[in-house]
Amino acid sequence: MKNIIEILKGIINIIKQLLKDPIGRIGFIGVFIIVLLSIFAPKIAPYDITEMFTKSKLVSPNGEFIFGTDNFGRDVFSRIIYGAKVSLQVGIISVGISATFGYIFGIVAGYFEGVVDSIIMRFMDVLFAFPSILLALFIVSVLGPSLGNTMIAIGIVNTPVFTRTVRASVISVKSMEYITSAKSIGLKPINIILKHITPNILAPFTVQATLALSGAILTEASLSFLGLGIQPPDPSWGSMLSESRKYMERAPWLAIAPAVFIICTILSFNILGDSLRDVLDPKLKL
Amino acid sequence: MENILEVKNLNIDLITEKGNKKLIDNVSFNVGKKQSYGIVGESGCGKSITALAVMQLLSFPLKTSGGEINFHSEKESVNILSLKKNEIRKIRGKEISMIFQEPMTALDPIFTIERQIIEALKFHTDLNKKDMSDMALQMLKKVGIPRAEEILKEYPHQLSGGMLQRIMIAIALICKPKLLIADEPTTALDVTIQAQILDLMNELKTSFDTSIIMITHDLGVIAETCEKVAVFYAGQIVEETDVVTLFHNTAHPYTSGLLKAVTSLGDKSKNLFTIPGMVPAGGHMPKGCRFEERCNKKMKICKDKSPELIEIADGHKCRCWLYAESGDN
Amino acid sequence: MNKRILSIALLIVLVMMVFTACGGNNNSEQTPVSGQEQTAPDSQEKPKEAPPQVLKYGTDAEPVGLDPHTISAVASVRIFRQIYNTLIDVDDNMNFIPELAESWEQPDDLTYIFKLRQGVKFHNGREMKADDVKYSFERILNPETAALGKSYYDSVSTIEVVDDYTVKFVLKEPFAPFMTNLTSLYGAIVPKEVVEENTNLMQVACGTGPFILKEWVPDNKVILTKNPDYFVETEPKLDSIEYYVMTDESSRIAALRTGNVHLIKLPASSISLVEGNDDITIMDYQSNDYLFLGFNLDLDKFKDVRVRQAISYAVNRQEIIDLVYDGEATIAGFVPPAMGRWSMDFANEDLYQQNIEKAKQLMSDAGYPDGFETTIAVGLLDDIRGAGEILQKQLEQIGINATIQNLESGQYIDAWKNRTHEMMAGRNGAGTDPNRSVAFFYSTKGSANVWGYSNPDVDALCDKGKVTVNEDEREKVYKEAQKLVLNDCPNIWMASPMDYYFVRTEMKNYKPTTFNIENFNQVTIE
Amino acid sequence: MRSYIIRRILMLIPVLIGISLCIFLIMQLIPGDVISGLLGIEENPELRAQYVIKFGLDQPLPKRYIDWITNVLKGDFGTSFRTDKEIFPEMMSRFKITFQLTIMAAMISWIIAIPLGIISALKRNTWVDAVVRFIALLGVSVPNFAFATLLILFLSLKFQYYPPVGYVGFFENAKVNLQIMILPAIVLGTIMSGSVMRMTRSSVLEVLRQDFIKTIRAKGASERVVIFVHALRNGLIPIITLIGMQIGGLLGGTVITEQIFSIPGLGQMVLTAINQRDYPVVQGCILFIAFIYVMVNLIVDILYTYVDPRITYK
Repeated sequence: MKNIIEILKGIINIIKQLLKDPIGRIGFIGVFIIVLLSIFAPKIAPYDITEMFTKSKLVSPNGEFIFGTDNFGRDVFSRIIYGAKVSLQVGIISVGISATFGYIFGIVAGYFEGVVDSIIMRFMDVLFAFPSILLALFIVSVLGPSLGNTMIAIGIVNTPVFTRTVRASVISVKSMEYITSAKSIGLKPINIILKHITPNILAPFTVQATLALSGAILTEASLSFLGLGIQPPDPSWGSMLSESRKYMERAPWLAIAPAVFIICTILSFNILGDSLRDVLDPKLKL
Repeated sequence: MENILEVKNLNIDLITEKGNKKLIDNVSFNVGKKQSYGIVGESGCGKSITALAVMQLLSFPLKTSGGEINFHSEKESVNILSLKKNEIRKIRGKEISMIFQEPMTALDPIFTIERQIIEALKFHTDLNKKDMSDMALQMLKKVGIPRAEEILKEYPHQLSGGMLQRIMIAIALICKPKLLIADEPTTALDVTIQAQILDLMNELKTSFDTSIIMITHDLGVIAETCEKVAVFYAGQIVEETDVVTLFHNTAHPYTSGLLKAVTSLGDKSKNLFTIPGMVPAGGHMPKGCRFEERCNKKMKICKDKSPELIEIADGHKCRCWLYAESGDN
Repeated sequence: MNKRILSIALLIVLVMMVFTACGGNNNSEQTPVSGQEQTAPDSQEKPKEAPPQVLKYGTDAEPVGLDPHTISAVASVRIFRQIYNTLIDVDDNMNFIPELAESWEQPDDLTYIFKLRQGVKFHNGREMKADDVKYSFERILNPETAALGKSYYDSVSTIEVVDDYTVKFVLKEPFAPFMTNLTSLYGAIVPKEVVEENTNLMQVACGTGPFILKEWVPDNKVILTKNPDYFVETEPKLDSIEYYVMTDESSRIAALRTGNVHLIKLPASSISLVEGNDDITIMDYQSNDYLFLGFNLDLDKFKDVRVRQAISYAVNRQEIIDLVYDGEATIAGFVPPAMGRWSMDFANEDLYQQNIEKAKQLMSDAGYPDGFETTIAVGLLDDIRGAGEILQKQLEQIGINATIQNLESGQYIDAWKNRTHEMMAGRNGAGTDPNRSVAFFYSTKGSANVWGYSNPDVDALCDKGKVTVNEDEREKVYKEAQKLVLNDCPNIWMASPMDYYFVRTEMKNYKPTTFNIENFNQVTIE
Repeated sequence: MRSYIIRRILMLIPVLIGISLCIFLIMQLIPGDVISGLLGIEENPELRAQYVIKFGLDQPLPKRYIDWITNVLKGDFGTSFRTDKEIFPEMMSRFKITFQLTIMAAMISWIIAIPLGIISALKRNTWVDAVVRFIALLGVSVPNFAFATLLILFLSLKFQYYPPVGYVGFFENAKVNLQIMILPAIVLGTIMSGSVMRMTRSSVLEVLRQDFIKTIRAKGASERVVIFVHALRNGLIPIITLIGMQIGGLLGGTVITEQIFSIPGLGQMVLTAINQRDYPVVQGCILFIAFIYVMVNLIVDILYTYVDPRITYK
């Protein structure tokens, strides 16, 4: 309980520091808005996302349809709002997958080194050597395209990056004196890892996570372009953008809305990542 | 004695979002020709940034906010602070050189020693490559580097700290500057190496006819190398005098404290002497004496009013109410 | 020092390895396919008079191979249909017209005798004779060839070379679609020696057609040049046809707009993009494809005909046409209107009228008053994906919650074959003969009956249609079969779309029709 | 040094084996086989059986893997299921195209990113810096297919321009080749420049904070020397890693751009092969791309020893 309060305090403190920096503020607010959008999507969206207004197909933005309608007469604004949810879900879950595996592999490799390290890292080299979009394409072709499988694919693709980040931090933290002393008083590895090493690698880990999140949203867009992203009728920004390409001249708003939202989201996450790095790891502040 | 450098009322500010903080407050001192001038003080007292100001090497968020630094070379006298960028460049390395505390990081890791020595010559002379190489070799020999020919082709990471500091000295002296600023040149080195480096500097000072500003926190270094000394505390000079007076006729309670801390080191019977408390942080200066809180001789006035740096004997200046005529005993 | 030199040398070797690995091989591999004299396409340097008679066609996919007997991919057929000929062809009214065969007679139900055109030459210069016809069909019928059209000609018992220009086919049993099947490129006439030299015709092409394969650079272009010895003396007018693979739709449009290509094929949704552009005309024709929603009849929920009928009632076909095809499609069954006399009018059938009430009633009669969960597998084409989304929405009205699974082509075919789908939306071609349209997909043993549909009455009608040579009687048979199949709803059929060619105005005398879509023999470039 | 390289190459062996195994196994898992594709919508068990024998699919998995890998080691990647063509020469001619595109894209990204990154570092915390950082972020947040489509549309509608159709090799006709390659290179390069810019900025800033910069200034160096001789050369070291990774990544990451601009590169070849379930082609190409990636990284590591003398390998 106490720990949780501590952690919460820490988070609040970080947020406070973030908000001090004007750029960090933009990133934080941007991410915050997107999170709000995705949570309250059903409340904000004026129409059902699958509702087809057959009489008003490809209508340009107006009072009734703020962002216009698509080729099936569906309200673009509502789909964008829901898209926030889908895109964020893809980002968070896929990063969650790669972060979890990356953490476990990275800790084990970095802490125990030796043979285990070699095996894990060689395996990561193997994964890393695959061109990421092709690997994702592969995985999706094997598992079949769906929201879940897309997230798994992106998650697997990103795992090596996390593993490397975590491993590098573990190795540098491990050589620090307080870890040596913790070892010398006979603490178990698991305790050392959880209590001493983990808090110290949180900074690079968090930064990596925010950056990977934006990468995941982009990868999903690319998969959608190749027809293997999120499946309809779930609107993801990536799939909306890639479907809109055919209507770019006829109905540019179809492309503009998702493009602007993708760019803003990724910008926000990147800015947040940069600022988080400054806050969490003042050494790197330039 | 003629002065080579006259620092007058130097002020240095730290620029922050909440306004500027004064780090160096009206510092004035003179360095004579061929003199070794020591600046001593705890870390953070402003001695290094004073040295950087002399080279106009302060960079954001530090900046000089007043005063003059007059440099008298053979040809002309200039106020360094009023020089343009390209003018100061002609002085840096040529007239005034500097060596730094951390020899391991003070050299560019990706160039050979030779190239880094020659670089200084390139900026200030028109010699051809061969002559420059020869000079670099000679210089390395002068600073006592064995296997100088081989070392020239090596990279900084291949050499020890002592060697690198010698090389730094070689780089600093290769253009035969009039003034050498040594910013804690021995702090990062082993004790035995320290002595070697100091001896080397003493030796070269004579052979190159160079003035030296020796910045250190170590009174031992001062004793070994300097003729005149300024003691810095919290951005001010608190005492300035020749080295003999400083050790035998110490005036300022802070200097006494420093001395006691050193002398108690060798004596196992006493506890280690320390000056209690901390240096006040820049920007939060008390309105009275800056040393008041830690002083063992403090008086009432010390808290309310800041003492001036006054001459208490010939060539001996001190900033303390103990010696002020208006002082209220 | 040594270490440095050594490592520099190693590095150089490594870099060289990488460069030469590609460079070295290129020289030997790239050149054989690429002709030196081929002028670089350059839009800026259009000669003022007499433009080169080169048709540039921006295509959407890479040909898979060029063997007319084993390949059915559109991207391949498009190319080898210019290279090969068949014995006979069919005109827009589905009448047979001569091609390599000058004339034919049918002394009885089992015997067909073809008189070949004389002086027709293969692209290697040898004259095409009756032996070649015999060889070609024997190749198709040989199981080792793995010819796609084997089932088209399985009824052939013997092929007899009467003389150099006469060939006689004897069938095992009467087979009504025989003549129609001869018009298919599955029955292209190929020269024996070329096949034997190359073991197959995947990478080489040598036919009797108006154009000769000159160069095929994978994922890039295919170049055909005029056959100067083509048997129609005045044809072709073009000097060459260049096919450029441009997978991306917007790239194709951009290239057409700027005149870098003359011809592209696009869906209806793109029409508005070139409206008002005087340089581009749109040529449409009724395709003989139809959009369908198929069921897996192994599944309990779809075994019940009432469920399938309910779905037919739930679907609003016009809405699909409006949204997916911009209105440019005809409501159709599985023998679409382009099939002429064989086609039954589905649009006015009761099962084609949206009736949610009736649909709901049927659903609850079948025991699904609240509907059920299912999936719709859809293929890679845009119109199919669009239709899938609309169907999903329309079926919600009767409580069917369908999840869409977009399948890329390999997965689609897999699902198709292994019946792993629940529902499946796609586009099927009806072929040129009703036998294919009906028996192929809906007779119990039909090789494309992937639904698990079986109705003995339909089977009987199919068997009858196959051997009924009298066209009027045959029409009756197939119309009855259509009625039966419609009532069983093994699929829901929706629409037969128009297909479009977007053509630069420089390209003259081109008119695509359902059964003759890419005849460039009269085409000129101005 | 020699032993370092040998050791690095030895280390590659398990990685390459791992890669080949992974590819092989993934290919076995992919649903929908090439035979179904070849047969089209008709089912024909006899034909299927024939194909199975022809492609050796009746052999047990381990044997197929070993056969494949031993042939690959001999430089024989087998023949395509689809076209019966030998894979290796085709792959090489495709690789040349993708390689050219990659190098052009990389160069464009350096031309854009490195100067901007330096300017941004030197003018840090000014509006110039803010603008450059914003552009860099934009670069990493725009999906390249969106950028490519916009570029094509813009050029064709505003300037009536579309690059010549039909890829032509550089040595056949350099002018046409460059016209064809420049747009995709711009798309890839611009997108890539974002991360290079960020990296350059932080790396140069990092160097400028180092002690030795003061030494150099104290020697009387001009800002030009400080930045271009010292800061940049030191700052480039981490950028080299990034560039190495990017070139490696681009070789497989050009798929989408190649598709949009109809460039017959390696990416297109893989994509077509994936769609056609052409196992040997997919296997071969991916293995090859992974191999190149690994080699590029090896070269980068070796390059390091030249740029950064601190790195010594035992």
